[in-house]
Amino acid sequence: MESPTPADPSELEELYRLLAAVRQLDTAAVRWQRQGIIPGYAPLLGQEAAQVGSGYAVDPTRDFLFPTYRELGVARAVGVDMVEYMATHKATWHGGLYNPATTHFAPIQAVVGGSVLHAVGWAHGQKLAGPGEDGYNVAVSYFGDGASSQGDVHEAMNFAAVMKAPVIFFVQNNGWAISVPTERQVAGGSVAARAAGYGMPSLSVDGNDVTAVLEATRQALAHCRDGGGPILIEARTYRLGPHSTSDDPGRYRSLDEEQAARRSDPLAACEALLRTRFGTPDSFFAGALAAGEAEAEAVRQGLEGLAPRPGSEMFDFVFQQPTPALKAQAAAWRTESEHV
Amino acid sequence: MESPTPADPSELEELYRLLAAVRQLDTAAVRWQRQGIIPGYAPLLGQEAAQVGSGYAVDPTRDFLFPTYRELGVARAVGVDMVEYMATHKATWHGGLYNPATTHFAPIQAVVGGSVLHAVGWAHGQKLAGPGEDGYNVAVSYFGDGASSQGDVHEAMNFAAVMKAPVIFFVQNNGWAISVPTERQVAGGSVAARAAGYGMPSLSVDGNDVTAVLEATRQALAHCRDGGGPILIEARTYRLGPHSTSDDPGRYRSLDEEQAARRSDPLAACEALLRTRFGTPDSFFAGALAAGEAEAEAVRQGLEGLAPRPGSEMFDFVFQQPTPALKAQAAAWRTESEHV
Amino acid sequence: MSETLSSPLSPAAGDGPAAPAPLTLSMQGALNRALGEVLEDNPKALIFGEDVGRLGGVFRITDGLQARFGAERVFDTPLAESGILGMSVGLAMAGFHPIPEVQFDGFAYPAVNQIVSQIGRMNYRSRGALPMPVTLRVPSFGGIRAPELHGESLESLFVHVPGLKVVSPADPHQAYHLLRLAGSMPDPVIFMEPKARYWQKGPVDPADAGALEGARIARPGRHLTLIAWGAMVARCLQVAELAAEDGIEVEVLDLRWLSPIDADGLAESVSRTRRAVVVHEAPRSSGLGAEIAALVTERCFNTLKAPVERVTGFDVPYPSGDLEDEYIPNIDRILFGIQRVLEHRRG
Amino acid sequence: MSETLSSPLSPAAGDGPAAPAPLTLSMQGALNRALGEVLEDNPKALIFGEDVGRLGGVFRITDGLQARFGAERVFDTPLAESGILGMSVGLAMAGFHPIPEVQFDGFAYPAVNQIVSQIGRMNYRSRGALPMPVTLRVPSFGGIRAPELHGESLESLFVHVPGLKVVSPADPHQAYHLLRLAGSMPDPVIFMEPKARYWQKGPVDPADAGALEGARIARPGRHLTLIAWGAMVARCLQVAELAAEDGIEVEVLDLRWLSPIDADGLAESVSRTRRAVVVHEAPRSSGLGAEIAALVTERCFNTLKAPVERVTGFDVPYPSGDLEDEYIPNIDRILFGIQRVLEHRRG
Ligand SMILES: Cc1ncc(C[n+]2csc(CCOP(=O)(O)OP(=O)(O)O)c2C)c(N)n1
Ligand SMILES: Cc1ncc(C[n+]2csc(CCOP(=O)(O)OP(=O)(O)O)c2C)c(N)n1
Ligand SMILES: [Mg+2]
Ligand SMILES: [Mg+2]
Repeated sequence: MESPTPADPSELEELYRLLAAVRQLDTAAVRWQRQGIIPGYAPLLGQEAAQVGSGYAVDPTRDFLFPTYRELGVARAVGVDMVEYMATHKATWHGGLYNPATTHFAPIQAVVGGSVLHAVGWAHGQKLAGPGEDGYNVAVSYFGDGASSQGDVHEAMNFAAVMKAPVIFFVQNNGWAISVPTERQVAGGSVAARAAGYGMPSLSVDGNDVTAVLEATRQALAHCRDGGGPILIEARTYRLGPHSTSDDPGRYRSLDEEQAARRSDPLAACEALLRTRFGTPDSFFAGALAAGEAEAEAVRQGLEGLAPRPGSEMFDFVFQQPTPALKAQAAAWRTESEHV
Repeated sequence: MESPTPADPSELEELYRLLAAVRQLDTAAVRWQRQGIIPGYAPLLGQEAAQVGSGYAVDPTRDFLFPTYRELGVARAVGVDMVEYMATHKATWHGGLYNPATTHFAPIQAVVGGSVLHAVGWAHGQKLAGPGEDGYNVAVSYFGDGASSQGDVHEAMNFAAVMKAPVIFFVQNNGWAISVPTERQVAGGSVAARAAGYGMPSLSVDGNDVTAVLEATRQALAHCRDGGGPILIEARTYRLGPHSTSDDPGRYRSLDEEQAARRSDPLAACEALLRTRFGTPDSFFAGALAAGEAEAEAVRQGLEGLAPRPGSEMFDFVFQQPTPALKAQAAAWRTESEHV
Repeated sequence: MSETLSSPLSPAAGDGPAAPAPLTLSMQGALNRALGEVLEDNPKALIFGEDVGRLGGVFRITDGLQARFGAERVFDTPLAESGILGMSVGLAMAGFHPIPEVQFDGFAYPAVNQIVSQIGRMNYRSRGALPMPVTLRVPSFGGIRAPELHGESLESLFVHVPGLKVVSPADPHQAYHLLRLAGSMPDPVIFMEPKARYWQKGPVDPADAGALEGARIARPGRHLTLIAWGAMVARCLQVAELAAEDGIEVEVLDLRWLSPIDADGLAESVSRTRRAVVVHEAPRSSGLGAEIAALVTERCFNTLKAPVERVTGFDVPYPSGDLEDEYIPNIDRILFGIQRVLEHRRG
Repeated sequence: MSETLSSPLSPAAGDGPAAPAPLTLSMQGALNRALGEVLEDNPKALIFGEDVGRLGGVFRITDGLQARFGAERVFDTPLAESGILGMSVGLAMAGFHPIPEVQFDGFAYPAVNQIVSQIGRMNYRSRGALPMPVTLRVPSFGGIRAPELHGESLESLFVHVPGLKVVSPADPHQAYHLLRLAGSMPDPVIFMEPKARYWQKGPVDPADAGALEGARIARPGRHLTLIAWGAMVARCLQVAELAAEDGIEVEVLDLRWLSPIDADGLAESVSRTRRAVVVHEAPRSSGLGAEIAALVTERCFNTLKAPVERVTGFDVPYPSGDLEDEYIPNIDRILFGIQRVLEHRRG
């Protein structure tokens, strides 16, 4: 897909501000891990445009997003509280502390490919409920090139296509699944190429171009809202950082490769577009980055203030209707561990 | 694919004899179930050409076949003992009594899609072992349109294509998975269309034309032997009988549909070809059918003589190296159930 | 005549609607009826799975429901169990009450990831924001001479998974009421149907469920408690009948809820009888019998006259039809177990 | 000097090859060494899984092995656990000895179908014609503040599956020898590595395995048997140390083989100590502790002074890092368990 050039700068500026905030939050999170504030983190460096561009297109008051463990950029774009989001990386609560029912952002998912079928199920639910005035609500399922190998992802695509469920399969092909490059992972070389086999349309897009991603996502949303069924977007991008803060990419890829990839930095691309098309001044970019830095600092403070959840919550949230057996275990835990 | 016309009748006559034997065995098995000789059976009526044509092409001294529960025709074509094969349907032993290591015909598989990955693993083993003088040994994985929905089948295709494993995915698209028609099962309408997404070639073939199936399978074998990696064949056919002897197709499809499908009977097609191309006389067909009938009768006798396996075999085959705990359980079983 | 004494079955009693008369139904019929009522009561309830629509399921448990409720509420899925269960998660997130079917026990294995990692955990993960009212029906256990992997007993696996509730009915009346209850619960319930009992008929009183929590004394007795669930309850009742001829009064406890287990009910019975035998089809090692033996021993150690005996399947794959009577606990083996417990002498 | 007295470590002793000296290794190092030797000994042995090749695995257990043995014998697969295990079946059928890795415990769930229905059953199904020498390595259990589903304890599930053997080492020496053994066995073995212990160092004597069958007395004692496996063994040894200060001599039994369980070894120990506590990380209900409690009680009923106590994880999903010390049995909770057993009075 071609990157369209927007008519006025306001939307592009907003996108840049989002990209800058995400860049600052993401790089700060890596720092926080080094500083011992959080035990681990999965950086999205290089994938900002894919995440911001798609997240920005979605309407979280009606659509529902299903992230992996690397979607801080999407979460930020749809307004999830960043301290509540980062709580999962602080090891406070698996999945995060934000409310997925109200944010329409599903809990952070640790199982690769684990939530793709959930998106299909939710989307089928919208189909059953019927379209609103402006068409169907849409599920957006995020996953990676590695995840595309999982059986669940195939089952999800086939179910969705058979049932014509309004779901966008949004693949960030970032070149790597930990140490395994896409060419050893995705037979045929492209996840988008799989779509045709299900009779499903697909869009392949430069994932480092935020306007291209935005435009593709808008097209896909329109397709789904209209009852056209599922659609797949493959955003080609690159994971510039390590897989996670405990990974060592030097073991499996060269600095040359990384350096080459750095040349297509999504922020730089957006900056260049703003400058050439609208003559946006230096001060705007400095301001956006500074705002992002300030935001990151506020999140750091929030995280440092985040107390461990009480142990009793281990028991409280297992069921809607707790069982006597679990209540007894909670009581035993209280006696032996809390000494009360 | 076009059906090629063979130059001399001998191969086609052999194929017809196989088709006739399979038809007789298969229809007899349904009878045996009604007579209480076997508790259940999954008829292949209508799929004889797909099974005989593919099985006939394979070299079971070097290749390896991975069946489902409906591959009597393949088993017969590669020389598996029919009593040992039917033993699974007599509830004597899950998987059959034949030796899969020597026949190169894997145990009958009750899990839909369960053995597709096994074929890929075996094929990868051939890749590791290196090609023989005449290229690689080939795995042939049989499965149905319904099975194509399983995650394992996707994982298998992707693994095979990434590793360039010499495996043929042989899909019998017989229109139905129990009560679910292909169009509600296979999004996009064709399993063969999936292959391109893995960068894998595929052949779509009239599964009721035994020479077409034979030719396609030979092409696929050549492709695999040459190191071309995996390939998919979709044989379009129709399950004329019920899903199994306990199924009632009247609940989900019309007699009209069945009758229409009956017009492309694989035996009739082969017979017509022999008659028009080679002027094969009535006596040949009658003889082939009679031979099949005699064979079925011999199998019936074999099955009726098949005694239950001793209960001790429950314990004997769990491990290569039995455990003390299991030996103790076997001893307890002997005391309490055999009263010895 | 005082109101409290009037028969609840008499249409004249009270001024509520006429109570339906007790019925005679097979378990298949009872389950089918319960599902129809669950769908009637809750417009958000959906039934789906392989062949549950037009065919009505290979066991006909959903027979007629698609015709009655439409193909949006009762529908066939493609053939993929992980897909069916994964889709249930999303439907629950969208406010539906999914009632998926897995066609046979052994085909729950491909769905274990979605069941364990997702269905059992989503309410917890989301801190209660995303409840998982998923009622998973699994035709379970052996005894019907079926092909391989059509006779599995998965209760030990399910019971060990946090966030799941597990129940198994023993007769049509229980089946009807337990399924109606499970189908209205806000938590995931694995509903294990003893397929060997689908066609056995029995009385069903739709108007009088009786208590549905915990275990149920299926037959009272003084000398020993025989603990079972699913298809083994009927067999244990036969055994109790035989034992009674020898003057041994066996109490048969139908566990019903496998998770959470009714530890109080178990302890109450065994503290009276002082002896227990647990019977199940699943392999012995790490089977649910172990948990029950441990629970009973923890609670009744000082009164127990003998260790809790386990009469179970062996640690072997569920065998082919010809051997299944050798594998499933039969009357002889249960009687041997009872004998061992009765003859145990404290050292 | 008589030959029998000569030190096995002295290169002069005997005329066999020089015995290697005892080493100090982390469990990671010990496992890595064992794998190298398994690959050297058996040209049919293959290592594969996610990131096990160039990266050497996320825990570096396969570090350097691809460089040493080539990318045909040590290779990365696409990201699909069912694929990895299903492929193992076919490789075994082709005469190889697959040693797949599942990257973390929780990602064995997607492979359960292939493990249970295929790997555990193929030898049986084929009547011994298709052995399944698959050594499945699973970094297991919790304790490292990892993300969700990276701290699961699946032993109860595996032990209940016919056709599988299950083992878990507690220290580097055990890890080295048990993996060498498992990697040479003709049956499927699930090898559960306690990831919390990967970086703890300890002595490894390559020349002297000691007995590798059954359980192992990690510390002898008279008053009570503490039964554990994996990472819990080290914790139990700490507890025994503390208890000794109060004059309580705790015997610590490292179970090692979870399937088959060494029932004789368990009974031998408990018949001496007359009291037992079993400790595990997995949830309590239907955990392996239940099987052990049942086994011990069956064998030692008349000598037991108290019911076998279970100190386990709770029936809740394995929690996030901040709460894992509340979930995993800690020293206090184990001491409470010991106290309960010691204070139990026969009624
Ligand atoms: C089912 C499962 N298997 C393995 C893992 C371990 N793991 C976590 S991330 C990852 C790689 C995922 O690659 P990809 O899908 O491309 O996403 P990316 O990390 O590149 O964003 C692996 C193997 C997991 N979390 N879940
Ligand atoms: C994993 C699994 N799920 C469900 C079943 C039950 N089942 C047996 S055959 C079948 C339909 C298979 O359809 P298809 O793959 O098209 O093969 P066909 O029966 O048409 O030959 C089903 C659902 C099974 N055996 N295994
Ligand atoms: Mg990736
Ligand atoms: Mg079919």
